[in-house]
Amino acid sequence: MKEDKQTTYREAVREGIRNAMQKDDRVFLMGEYVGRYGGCFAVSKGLLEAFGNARIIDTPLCESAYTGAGIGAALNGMRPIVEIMTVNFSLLALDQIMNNAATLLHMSGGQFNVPLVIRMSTGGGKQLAAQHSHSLEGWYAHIPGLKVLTPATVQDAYSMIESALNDPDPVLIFENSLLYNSQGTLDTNAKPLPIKKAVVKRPGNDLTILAYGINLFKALDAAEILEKEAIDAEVIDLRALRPLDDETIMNSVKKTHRVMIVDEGWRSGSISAEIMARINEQAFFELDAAMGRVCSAEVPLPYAKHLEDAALPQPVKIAAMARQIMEDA
Amino acid sequence: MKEDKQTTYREAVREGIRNAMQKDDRVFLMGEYVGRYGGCFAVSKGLLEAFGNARIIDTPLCESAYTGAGIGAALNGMRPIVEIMTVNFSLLALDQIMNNAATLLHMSGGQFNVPLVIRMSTGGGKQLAAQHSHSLEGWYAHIPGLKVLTPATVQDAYSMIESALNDPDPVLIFENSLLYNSQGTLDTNAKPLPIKKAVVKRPGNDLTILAYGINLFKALDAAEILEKEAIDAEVIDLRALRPLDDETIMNSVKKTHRVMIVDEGWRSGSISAEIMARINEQAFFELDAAMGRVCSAEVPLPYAKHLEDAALPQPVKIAAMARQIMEDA
Amino acid sequence: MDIESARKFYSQMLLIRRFEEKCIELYSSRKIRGFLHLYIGEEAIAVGVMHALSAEDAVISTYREHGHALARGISAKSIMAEMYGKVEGCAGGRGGSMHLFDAKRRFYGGNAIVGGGLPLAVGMALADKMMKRDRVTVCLFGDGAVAEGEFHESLNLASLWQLPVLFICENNYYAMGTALEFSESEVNLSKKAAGYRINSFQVDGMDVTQVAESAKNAVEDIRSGKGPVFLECLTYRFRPHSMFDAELYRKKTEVNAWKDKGPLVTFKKTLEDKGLWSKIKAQEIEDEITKTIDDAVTFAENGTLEPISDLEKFVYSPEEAQ
Amino acid sequence: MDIESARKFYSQMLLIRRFEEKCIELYSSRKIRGFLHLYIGEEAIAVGVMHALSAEDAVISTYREHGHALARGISAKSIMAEMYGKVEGCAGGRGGSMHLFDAKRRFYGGNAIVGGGLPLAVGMALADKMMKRDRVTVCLFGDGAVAEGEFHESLNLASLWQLPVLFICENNYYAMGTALEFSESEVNLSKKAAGYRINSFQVDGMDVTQVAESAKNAVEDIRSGKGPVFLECLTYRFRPHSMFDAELYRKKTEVNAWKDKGPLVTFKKTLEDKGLWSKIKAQEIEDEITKTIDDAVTFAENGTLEPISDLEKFVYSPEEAQ
Ligand SMILES: Cc1ncc(C[n+]2csc(CCOP(=O)(O)OP(=O)(O)O)c2C)c(N)n1
Ligand SMILES: Cc1ncc(C[n+]2csc(CCOP(=O)(O)OP(=O)(O)O)c2C)c(N)n1
Ligand SMILES: [Mg+2]
Ligand SMILES: [Mg+2]
Repeated sequence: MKEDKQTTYREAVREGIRNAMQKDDRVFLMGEYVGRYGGCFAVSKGLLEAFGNARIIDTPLCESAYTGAGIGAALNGMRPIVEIMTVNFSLLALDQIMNNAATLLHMSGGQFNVPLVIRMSTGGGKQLAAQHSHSLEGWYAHIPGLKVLTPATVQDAYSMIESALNDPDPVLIFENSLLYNSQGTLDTNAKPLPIKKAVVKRPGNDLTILAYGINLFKALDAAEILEKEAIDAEVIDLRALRPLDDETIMNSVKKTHRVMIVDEGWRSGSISAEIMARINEQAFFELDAAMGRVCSAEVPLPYAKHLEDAALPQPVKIAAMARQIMEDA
Repeated sequence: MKEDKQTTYREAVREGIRNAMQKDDRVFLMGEYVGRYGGCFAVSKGLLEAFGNARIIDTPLCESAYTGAGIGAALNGMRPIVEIMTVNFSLLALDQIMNNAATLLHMSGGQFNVPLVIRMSTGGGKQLAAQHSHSLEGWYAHIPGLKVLTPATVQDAYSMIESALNDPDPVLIFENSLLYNSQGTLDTNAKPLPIKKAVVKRPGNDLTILAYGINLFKALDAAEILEKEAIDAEVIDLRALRPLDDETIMNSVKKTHRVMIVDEGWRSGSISAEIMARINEQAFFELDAAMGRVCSAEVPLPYAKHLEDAALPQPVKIAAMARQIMEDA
Repeated sequence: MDIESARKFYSQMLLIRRFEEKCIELYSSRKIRGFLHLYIGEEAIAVGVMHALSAEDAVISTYREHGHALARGISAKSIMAEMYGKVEGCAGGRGGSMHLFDAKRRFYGGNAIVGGGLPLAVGMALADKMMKRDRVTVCLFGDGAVAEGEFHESLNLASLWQLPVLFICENNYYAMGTALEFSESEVNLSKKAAGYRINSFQVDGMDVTQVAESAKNAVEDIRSGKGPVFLECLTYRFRPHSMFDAELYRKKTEVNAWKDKGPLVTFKKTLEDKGLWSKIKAQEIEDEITKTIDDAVTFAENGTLEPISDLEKFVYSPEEAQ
Repeated sequence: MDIESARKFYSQMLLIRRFEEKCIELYSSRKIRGFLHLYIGEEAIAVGVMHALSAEDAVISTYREHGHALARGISAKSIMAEMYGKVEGCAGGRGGSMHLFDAKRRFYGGNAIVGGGLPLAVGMALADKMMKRDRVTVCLFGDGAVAEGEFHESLNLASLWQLPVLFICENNYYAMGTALEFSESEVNLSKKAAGYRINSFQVDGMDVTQVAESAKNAVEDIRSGKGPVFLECLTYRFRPHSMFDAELYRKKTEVNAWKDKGPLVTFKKTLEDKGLWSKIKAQEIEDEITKTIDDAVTFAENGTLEPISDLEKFVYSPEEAQ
């Protein structure tokens, strides 16, 4: 993979996996259709041919058992990457994820760590309706013992595979299925950023917009709208939802004194709420206005396009919330 | 059941179920050990003898299928009460709860409602360690389509069964296992309060403490400590985590201008965070100080008593947080 | 076989086939979106099974359910409108292709979680048994679902409690890109079901009369209190898994061999052999279906979009019901 | 049988028995808290199975695992300290009775989610197979676990991928208060396992020599690449499910009949018949065990409590490892 060429997010994930598998034979990929089918989003296309079916393992439909098997393999010296087609199906594996992967190290008094990576696609926008469209990454971030990564850029889609595999503990990577076709530059030689490092994507002085995953781009679009209205928004890519980079967040709040969060989870109990809680706790007297959030409507996502669009965060809604915060007080 | 006698929380739940089953033959109870064993917490003791094994159904160990069967029975005209021994095991049933119970009504365009009640025990404090002690009720409150009730008092333990069964949609009831032996007065003729109604348990002027379930009592204990220091805390029992009673919450904030939340969930992404977010959104300029929260430490609960105690909210920690908020600004 | 049944079977199967061929067209022209899983090749199962049911019985299906819905009597109009995302759709436009629902016809979806419908079927049947209602719940699912834990838990409950469920396993030999032999240590699925002490049968899912007859017998047994029945219907999907599938995992020759055994060609041959083919007036059927489908498309095109203000409607039941 | 094995079997079984009798005492005096699930009556299985393993093999167990842990060679001291919640415990006092762990002895817990250990065993074995290591993973679980979806999914994977797993089902006929016949439509559990094309056997779980021999054969088969094996060990727990159980669901006479067939009495009788009983010097064993247990209690009493400041340690691996 050459540097600076335009690469798709899909290719970046694939190359991230390929790179890791070439470097370390403890790494393998396991999930539904990762092999013969080429991956349900074509992410792993070609990997079966490159690595064989001992390392690119097609599983039957049994999310709980193969996720648990990933945990077991990690306990026994491997570095598995488990792919769950979408976060919606991961509910079937939640017992394994919470009661085993996230707890084993603590419960065993530090004896058994679980170096497992679980990748899942997430998010709406493809009219897949109520059982295929949810964004539960913020919800997963509630669970101690896990790390939750949300690569938005092509570079992160690649690099985070390495970061996650280097981590001795379970890491969940959420890939917005709508991002697979997005393009960007990829530097395969770049040293990965630390997992817990939010990045200022657009510096600004008037207001901070925190976002992650696909909503980062919606936030950047909103910032452009706002720029025309002389509102100078700072846009930050959170990159990880657990741990959150409190320092970068608070530094921005101290600069702009106004803040909003964009996130595709359902509003009540969203990761946005947690970020608000932390800003309240750590920087309350820096705030010049109530914080705002743009989340998904609290509905199982509907199929009809106009309803789905209405249920998801959109640049115009983000801009409107920003204006409201600028006018507050 | 006579009025005004001291009743245990356990008996109250049992009588709530008995009452509902007597009034309506569509109601039945289903779960692991609800019959022959008498209920894992002895809640349903005697009900098998009273109603027979067609209506008090012992299920095999298969949380997903019998919870799903509850949904199916509800779809088909019954009013099932499904008991899941503890919230920890409910993870095995999460797919059914989120992808079916919570979504069917919306997804079917309003055709199929699911009048299902799911009861689970929750919470720590019994040294049951990392796979039996968690408090996930706040986490469940993230899911649209569900209602989440957290009876703290003997009266609510009884009445909420009726409220939940009268609701046409899925309702989750979380019973703190440490409360089963607690006592209180029960009026079986009292009209149940609306589900979405928080209650001021101790009026006060200086600071609002929001709590639910067993932590209500810890908050009340803390209020007594604070009273001796001339801090007059208002303590509110949230009663339901979804929907939240924003009105009662905001009214209290407008009165005291200082607020904290106590909750046994893990801190990050807790229901406390959501409450903070809403207060920030709806009453930001009423606040005289940063809000505070006392949650569980972000660890899988350890077995050792001193560590478990340290991980959970306690009256002294609540009082300490209250003092800090009183001193702020 | 009488002419009436012959005509019914043929026209229902053809309706499903033509309806889905139209869907492909409409998907290409972006009128239909989301996932679209076609039933082409498997029509005999839906038609045979639904034939065995009464209006009181209930159906729980999958995301590959156009055929089940049509054979159950849900109108092509309301299904098409659903796929257009219109209020007139059988789920008000909220479900799309994977989530067809119809309370009047006791069609409980359209479940897009593989295996997710099985526990529901157990509960539906439990309710009927408790209330001593003379009803059967039919639960359809694919071979892929057999590997899921919910299959195991549900079959055990249905058998343990002797519930009136008819399990229909549509074994088309693939779950997306994974052939049965890579999914199951025991590839004989009816044998697997028999392990739960459930009466189980393997039937030729390409033969509508065999499916209809087996389903009829099963439903009779179930009604007479003999507990659940499991039918494994051997079939094949002629099309890719969904509209996003390069079919890297199977050979064209295999697909073509199955097409030769398809339900429509097979049934036509049977009717010819029995001298019934000319009597059912196939061209008339074809014409009727063309009109039905044209009407459905027009209906869907002219349908209305739900107002955005209703987005949050039906997350909970209307206040008055609460 | 040689004297050495006889002595080992007897003393291991007796150690487990006496250890747990002490636990009951300590629970009553509130030294041990949380849930306490006793293995009394089932000792032959732990001893027989662990005997068949090498140090390289791995064990995954349940919440009723004192016997498994002791037979695997984890010291009574560190298990007792664990139940006291002390740092010197085999899980540092964080796990308690249900969560014994020992990396050195490849004892992976102590899983208190019924069925939760089965997928882990599949993964452990998968890793060994991938790395071509000559190791077996033993997974123990109860009859109750068989109804869980994870049982089904895991047995299928183990068989499909021909993994080196030894499944040990401890069938004590009850899952808490539910008798097997109310849990399973097919009560012959080894037959159930055979349905996944796994080599399955039913053995008398009260007979330590039979368990040991069957386990040995199974482990040999597994090592020679013949895939997983399933042993159903028929047994009975003499005590209530846990310390909170009124045992409403079974009769005293049933319990007593099983006690007569208990592993210790049976084995004693066998040894007597073979003229080995006097040779193993039972009183010496008894005395050694008394001392072992006294020492364990003293060790636990004198153990240290983890500082509260370490509460959040090991939620994640230490920074330097990250
Ligand atoms: C729990 C779950 N896992 C994965 C998927 C994705 N998925 C949709 S259809 C399908 C294949 C199912 O195969 P099968 O049951 O044989 O039915 P078929 O599509 O062949 O009709 C998969 C894996 C899903 N919808 N639900
Ligand atoms: C998933 C899950 N559901 C319920 C429980 C509660 N529980 C603990 S032990 C037990 C009985 C298990 O019976 P069995 O598998 O036969 O093992 P035994 O206790 O007889 O050794 C149950 C239901 C649990 N721990 N995990
Ligand atoms: Mg299939
Ligand atoms: Mg048992």
